Amino acid sequence: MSEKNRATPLLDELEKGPWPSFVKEIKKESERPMVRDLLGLLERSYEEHIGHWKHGGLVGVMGYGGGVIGRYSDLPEEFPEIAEFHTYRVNQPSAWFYTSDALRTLCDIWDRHGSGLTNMHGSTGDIIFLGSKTEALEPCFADLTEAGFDLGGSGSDVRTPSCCVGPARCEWACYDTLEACYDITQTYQDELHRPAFPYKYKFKFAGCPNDCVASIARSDMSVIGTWKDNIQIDQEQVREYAAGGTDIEAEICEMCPTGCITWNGEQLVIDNSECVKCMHCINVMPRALKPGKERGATILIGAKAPIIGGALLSSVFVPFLEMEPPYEDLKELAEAIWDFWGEYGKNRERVGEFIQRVGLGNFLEEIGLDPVPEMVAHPRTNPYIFFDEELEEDEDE
Amino acid sequence: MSEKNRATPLLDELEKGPWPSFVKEIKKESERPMVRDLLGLLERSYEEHIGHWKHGGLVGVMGYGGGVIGRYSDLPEEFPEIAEFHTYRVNQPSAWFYTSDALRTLCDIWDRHGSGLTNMHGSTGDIIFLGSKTEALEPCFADLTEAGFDLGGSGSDVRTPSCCVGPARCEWACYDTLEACYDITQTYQDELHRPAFPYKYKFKFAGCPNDCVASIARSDMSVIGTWKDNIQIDQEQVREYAAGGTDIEAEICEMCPTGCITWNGEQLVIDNSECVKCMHCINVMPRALKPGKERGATILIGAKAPIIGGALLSSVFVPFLEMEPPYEDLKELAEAIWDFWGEYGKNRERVGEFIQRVGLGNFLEEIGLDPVPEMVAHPRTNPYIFFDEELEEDEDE
Amino acid sequence: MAVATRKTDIGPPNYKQFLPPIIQKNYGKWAYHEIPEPGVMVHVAESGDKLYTVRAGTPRLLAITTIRAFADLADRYCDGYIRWTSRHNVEFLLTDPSKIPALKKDLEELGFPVGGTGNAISSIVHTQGWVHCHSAATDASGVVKSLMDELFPHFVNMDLPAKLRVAFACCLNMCGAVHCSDIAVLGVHTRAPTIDHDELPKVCEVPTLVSSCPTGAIRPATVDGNASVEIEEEQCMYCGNCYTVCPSVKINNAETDGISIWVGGKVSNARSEPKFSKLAIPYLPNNPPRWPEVVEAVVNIVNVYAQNARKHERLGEWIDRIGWPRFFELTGIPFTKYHIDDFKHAGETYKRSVQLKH
Amino acid sequence: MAVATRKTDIGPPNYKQFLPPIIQKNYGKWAYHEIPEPGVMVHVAESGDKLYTVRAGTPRLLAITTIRAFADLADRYCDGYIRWTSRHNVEFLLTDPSKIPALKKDLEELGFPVGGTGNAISSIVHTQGWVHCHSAATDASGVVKSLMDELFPHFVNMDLPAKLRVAFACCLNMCGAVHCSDIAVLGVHTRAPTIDHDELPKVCEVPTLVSSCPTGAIRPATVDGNASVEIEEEQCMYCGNCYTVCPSVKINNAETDGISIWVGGKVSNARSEPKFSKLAIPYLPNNPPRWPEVVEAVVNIVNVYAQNARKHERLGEWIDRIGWPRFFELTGIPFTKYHIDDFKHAGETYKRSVQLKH
Ligand code: SRM
Ligand code: SRM
Ligand code: SRM
Ligand code: SRM
Ligand code: SF4
Ligand code: SF4
Ligand code: SF4
Ligand code: SF4
Ligand code: SF4
Ligand code: SF4
Ligand code: SF4
Ligand code: SF4
Repeated sequence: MSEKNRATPLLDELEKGPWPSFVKEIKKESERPMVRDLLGLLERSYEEHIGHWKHGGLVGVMGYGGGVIGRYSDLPEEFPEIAEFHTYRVNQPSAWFYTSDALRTLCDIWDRHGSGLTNMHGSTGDIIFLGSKTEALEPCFADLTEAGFDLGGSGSDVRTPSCCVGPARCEWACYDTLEACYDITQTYQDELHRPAFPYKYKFKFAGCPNDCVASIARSDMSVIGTWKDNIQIDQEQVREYAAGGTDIEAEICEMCPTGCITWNGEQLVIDNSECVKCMHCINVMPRALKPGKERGATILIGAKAPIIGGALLSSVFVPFLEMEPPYEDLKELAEAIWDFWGEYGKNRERVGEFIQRVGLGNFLEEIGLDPVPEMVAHPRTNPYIFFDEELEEDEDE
Repeated sequence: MSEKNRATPLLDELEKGPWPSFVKEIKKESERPMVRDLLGLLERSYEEHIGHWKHGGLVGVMGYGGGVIGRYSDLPEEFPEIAEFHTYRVNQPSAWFYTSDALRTLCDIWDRHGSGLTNMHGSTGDIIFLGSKTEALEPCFADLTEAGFDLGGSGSDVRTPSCCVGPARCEWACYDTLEACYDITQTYQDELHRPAFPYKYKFKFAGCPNDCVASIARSDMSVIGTWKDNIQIDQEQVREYAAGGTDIEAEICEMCPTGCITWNGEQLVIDNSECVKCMHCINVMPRALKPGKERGATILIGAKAPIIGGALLSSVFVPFLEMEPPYEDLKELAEAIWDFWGEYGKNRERVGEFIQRVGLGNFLEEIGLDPVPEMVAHPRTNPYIFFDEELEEDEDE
Repeated sequence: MAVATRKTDIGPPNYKQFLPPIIQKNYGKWAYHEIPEPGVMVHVAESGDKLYTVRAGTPRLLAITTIRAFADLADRYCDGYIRWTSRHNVEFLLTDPSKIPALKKDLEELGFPVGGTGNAISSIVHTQGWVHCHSAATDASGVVKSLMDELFPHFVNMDLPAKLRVAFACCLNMCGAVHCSDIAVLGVHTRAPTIDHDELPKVCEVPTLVSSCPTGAIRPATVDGNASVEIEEEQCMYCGNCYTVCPSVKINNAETDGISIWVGGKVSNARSEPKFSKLAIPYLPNNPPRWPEVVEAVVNIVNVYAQNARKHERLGEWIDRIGWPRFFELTGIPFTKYHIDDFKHAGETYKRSVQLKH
Repeated sequence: MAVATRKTDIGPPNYKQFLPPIIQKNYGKWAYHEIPEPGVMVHVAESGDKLYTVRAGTPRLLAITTIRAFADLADRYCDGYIRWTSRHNVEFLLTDPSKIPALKKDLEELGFPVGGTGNAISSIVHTQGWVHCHSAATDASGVVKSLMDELFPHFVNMDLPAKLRVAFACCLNMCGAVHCSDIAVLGVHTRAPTIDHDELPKVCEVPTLVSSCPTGAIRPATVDGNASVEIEEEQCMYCGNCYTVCPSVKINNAETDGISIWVGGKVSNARSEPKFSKLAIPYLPNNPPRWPEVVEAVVNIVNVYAQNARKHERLGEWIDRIGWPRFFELTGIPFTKYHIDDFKHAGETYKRSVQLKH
């Protein structure tokens, strides 16, 4: 194979239509034999309705356990240029900000060493360099690090943390997501590059409860901004929204989950003691409302995809934490969790599953966190309480 | 023991206070040696903070497997009169209606054969005759049946069905709970008296969604009245409630779970297509509102107490069933369930647990009921679908 | 006395013979009802007929002496027609409202209070306790009596935001609807059973015993040369199933048995869907004859509810609105690790959102 | 070319060097934002400074040729400052609004549509598919392209009741947030893997393979004299873990692999708590290059939602309000036994109340 122009009639169909075409993208790099083989293999999958990849053995760069995903074609004779077709996970800058120079540097490196194809970005957040031969891994890594970039996580390690755009452009950020993400990434370089956990551990930082990085669904440690005090209201602006056509009663008051907002046509009154910081009213009237001033984050633990026990959303661990550098409380919590999970977690058991296995109550006791009712949607309904020996004393205090 | 007046200083404390006293009740029958021993044993429990009963072996009446609970004291030497102290479960009439004559008949029988103590009624609904020696069981049974009473269930059988007062006194009954309860009890006399199931099977009949017999919490087959058409409104009466001080907006409109009621001070408008038949608005204004005219019941399956897998509420099987004698559809459903559960249920596995073990989808297929979305709070969230071989064909229809 | 003719499978008497004529006439044709005063209801038929019901509380455990007295009252006031409710109150069914005061007086003289209707605390559904059951971790009737003596004003008045259903069960079998009550009082064993190794081989079958344990905590073992069993204490959750099949495995424990309190359950479909009760207090000591700690705890919860809930709001609906953190704050009940579920579906009870009040 | 100096554990470059001056100045001091037209946002700082963002859709799989072109545009319009979003749209950060039309024109000429803001369908978060992953039950990029070609009007307009997040994953590993999306398109294997018994002994370790199966469906077996394995088909739920550790156990199946559709999930805490997506359609065939059945199904759900939901109501919130029976009725999707959960917490999904619309 690898001839210049293998026909790809099925893929060509996907060059049509208004949405930008990944086929066009692949073809843009098709002067490379590797990419021509990729097109061939992919056309084959389209014909046969089946993929042609095999999971990789251990490939990577010296001294690191993660950052490269090994991949092999199951048709190496036909498509020799992509018999090996690994991906690099390059750790993105916080909130995916770049300069054109930085982008060009990355492109140049990938031009030299790989397929010229990328994902901007992978679902975890990395810059994905898509398709590298084994021999190219080390030189590419040297070039990357010299240019100031490093690899992200893969395998049973800290995965590449990511964060929302936060204070860089968003008026609702309740803490500095970019700095927290950067600081945590730097602090845990060793944990990120050298898998030593029972399974992966993901951090995601969202500046407010809108959670624009889906942290509650996709991270073992979800740090979601929130506030304690009153929503800031500019009544003048509220009236302008009303004048401008916003139906405040229907769109705001009736949609507030706790029904704690009233509007008399002149004044918007929020019973902040009942507000659950859901963001809805603020989202609808950004010029009029703002989160309070006493800001921090809720720390939640344990989200994951369904394999194997079913998907989990993260659950509340610390209802409210101030988020100031150097983020000592957050790091202490993470490390306490790693110690206990690291010792007792089973192979490939995410921390969310581990907590369910050992019981949240026991888990808290082990990591030294006091139980608070904010951690549960409701207390237990079943009577299967395992009482400690010292129960009576406990109750007496 | 059994001396006339063993001192019961602790129990005597419970003769004080405004609420009727069970100690006084026990003492009312204390001319019986049996009851004096009961007082003695109970005082002992109060002193020692511990019960003094043991579970019974098999005791009962000839030809029946259920209806009697065997009970033995663990202090037979000290309290010989209650060394045996079994209970009879006498099947109550529908909705616990009696005449004074019927009550006196029951009292006379129990006067002759037992302790003279009863529970009116047991939690399942039976008349409980509390405390009988083994030798008295048969003669008491003969007297009872001659007087037109029979035993209820115990063990792995149909348990004594019960029902709310329904059409006998309640304006909201959507079907005849008393007749349904009576008919089912009579139809399944064999299943009630001769345990042949994996475990107990309870029926409870409630005339409307208020569920005044707690059927959704306590019965394997819960039959709860409901309606299909529009709530009947008497606008004149609505206005009278409003005039009389009912805050229709706050107490009715805002508390309707689907928010489908509006009130303009003159007319109450219900969007019946959104109404979930919760009863709230009707409960608050009984003179103004009534369930619709097209009435029947929702059939739910599987409630139980927590032992062993955790408590269950019943879940919807038939969203709407007409409830006319001879209740053939209901009986067909019950029998189809018994066939499948009877064959594959484990010993002491309630039908609600069995359904969870085999999967509701499979269960429905086996008993020949089509799946409908009313059966679930929501469709599955996990991707672990076991596809049948003939999947594609299914989808093609 | 003639020997009775023994019959079988006749079932209960047909209810129709027990219905008063006014009910027979208006069966299924009631128009509406009112509650003119606590414990008294009037049901008005489409025909215009009016049926008056007078409801009285009972301890459920009734002497035949009392039942005969009720029969006499029924004869005197209601042509002999009487019924019991699903919460073991007794109801007298009258057609002549002028008789109500006299009936009430007679009932109260007999010691049975009239009440339990509307937004009240009705009788406590309960179980056997030390009076009759082998697995009871506490007494039933005594706790109920102690509670109702204090809750009494809520039985004879209708001054709560909504109905408040209290239930009691003496062990985890939860005979009744404890698992779905506004307030549930539940006897709990808190330690693994102790074994009488001398007696066991004589009275129990080891295989049956081993298989009775739902958690597999019981294993055959030879003790002092006898075939007995041992219990893995870490696996035991004190259900008492083993004691049911073998009296030598003793679950009852005078020192450590006690009472737990659960809140916020309901059965009706009114407004919100039926709900399970949730743990409020994991353990209070067994303190007969008056269980002061339990009574105080329940009264406190009732009071906080009564002061804070909105009209028509059941206890569980109120908590759902204010949130569990505030429930614990308002009642002053400490939140402990025992409150956090660790059973099968535990993960489903964790708070998986940041919708919190700070 | 000089040999590069290899470093380790340096981490990503510090983001600060990539922030445009207007952001550095107003960092954390933004006052509010507006969306003057689809794909264009203006963020106004407390200082009065205004930052304009132009957002364009991409296929995520980008050639370096394209990235260089973006870099050129960034230089031309925004002093070189550019970012990507969490849904792999690219954003150009301008200070001069007069340049927006030209930038939009350049982007559209390059083939990248401006949009994805506000109540729109933004880019579909997706995964590798046949382009790179071994467990893919379908292609990712092709399905996404086919869908977005049809959903295009909802990307370049803001005409939906609320944001509508579509996600795609090619296997049950669900890389991404498929499990919490308004509409999730998920590749599914529907049959147990087949085994190449000749190859297996040569390339795989039997114990590792056996222990890879989460349901214990794989057992060691001797086949034609070789040490191989067998799979208990009744226990297999097609997760493909075995294929990950052993290429001779083939999960991919050209005939029976396909696509399922899930609806009603969300991530934000706005109004309602985050929710999982629920099964809408268990199986649609794999039909490249355009997957017409999948496209039709998704477009239908979007249309029914768009016509029926209230303003600000996410798809899952709309369904919660109208109820699942009505969702199936309005979309015409058949309800089957596959929709009924039969996994671990299945019982928690049964309808345990009579609150029904009849
Ligand atoms: C590249 C990426 C998908 C993409 O196209 O963007 C990806 C690709 C793979 N994921 Fe993933 N996952 C990727 C983000 C995710 C996410 C999303 C996230 O991180 O926010 C999830 C869901 C969240 C979570 O962690 O649960 C995710 C959940 C999984 C799982 C299931 C884990 C679980 O506990 O349920 C697996 C299975 C496994 O770990 O063996 C998995 C496994 C894999 C493997 C390594 C398959 C395998 O078993 O070898 C895939 C390699 C594909 C390839 O050919 O390169 N991937 N994976 C994403 C990483 C790019 C990046 O670094 O930026
Ligand atoms: C008498 C009664 C309590 C009462 O004081 O009212 C009662 C008493 C017993 N129940 Fe019950 N149950 C009684 C209604 C209930 C109810 C309520 C109901 O039927 O509406 C329940 C909850 C609903 C349910 O069925 O789940 C109930 C759930 C249990 C259970 C747990 C069953 C489960 O599946 O979780 C057991 C344990 C068992 O079956 O071994 C049980 C077992 C028992 C035993 C037989 C104890 C045993 O293991 O031997 C008790 C005999 C006590 C005695 O000394 O007589 N009892 N039991 C009730 C029956 C009276 C009657 O016939 O009217
Ligand atoms: C007599 C009785 C039925 C029977 O066949 O015995 C009955 C009778 C009535 N119930 Fe009930 N309910 C009876 C037990 C129940 C139960 C079961 C229980 O408590 O174990 C429930 C479910 C409780 C729960 O949800 O936990 C029950 C939930 C209701 C409701 C719904 C209350 C709510 O808002 O959740 C109503 C409606 C109302 O009162 O507004 C209701 C309404 C009524 C009405 C007004 C119906 C009518 O129009 O006649 C009756 C008088 C109510 C009253 O006492 O104020 N009845 N009612 C039961 C009396 C028990 C007692 O002695 O106190
Ligand atoms: C740029 C980005 C963050 C980033 O660091 O990259 C972002 C930026 C903004 N989000 Fe977001 N969100 C971004 C992903 C998300 C996600 C994550 C996702 O989609 O995977 C979510 C959670 C989605 C979910 O719930 O499933 C998300 C849920 C929201 C919400 C809540 C919407 C709701 O009602 O549920 C708002 C508020 C609103 O729009 O009213 C919001 C609002 C905003 C605002 C208005 C914040 C602001 O004041 O600047 C930003 C522009 C929104 C817009 O596009 O209309 N953002 N936003 C992400 C753009 C993705 C894209 O290219 O389309
Ligand atoms: S999560 Fe909140 S702070 Fe972060 S970008 Fe979204 S809306 Fe802004
Ligand atoms: S943030 Fe949410 S809960 Fe708080 S007032 Fe606004 S809409 Fe209500
Ligand atoms: S369940 Fe309904 S019909 Fe039966 S008594 Fe209660 S309110 Fe009346
Ligand atoms: S019965 Fe319930 S759902 Fe129906 S209108 Fe009345 S309050 Fe609303
Ligand atoms: S709750 Fe337990 S102790 Fe009480 S009667 Fe029922 S089985 Fe016996
Ligand atoms: S009390 Fe229950 S869990 Fe404990 S050993 Fe006995 S049967 Fe097993
Ligand atoms: S979803 Fe599955 S097939 Fe797709 S990239 Fe992730 S692991 Fe691979
Ligand atoms: S596909 Fe998954 S469940 Fe099936 S055999 Fe392989 S590992 Fe086991």
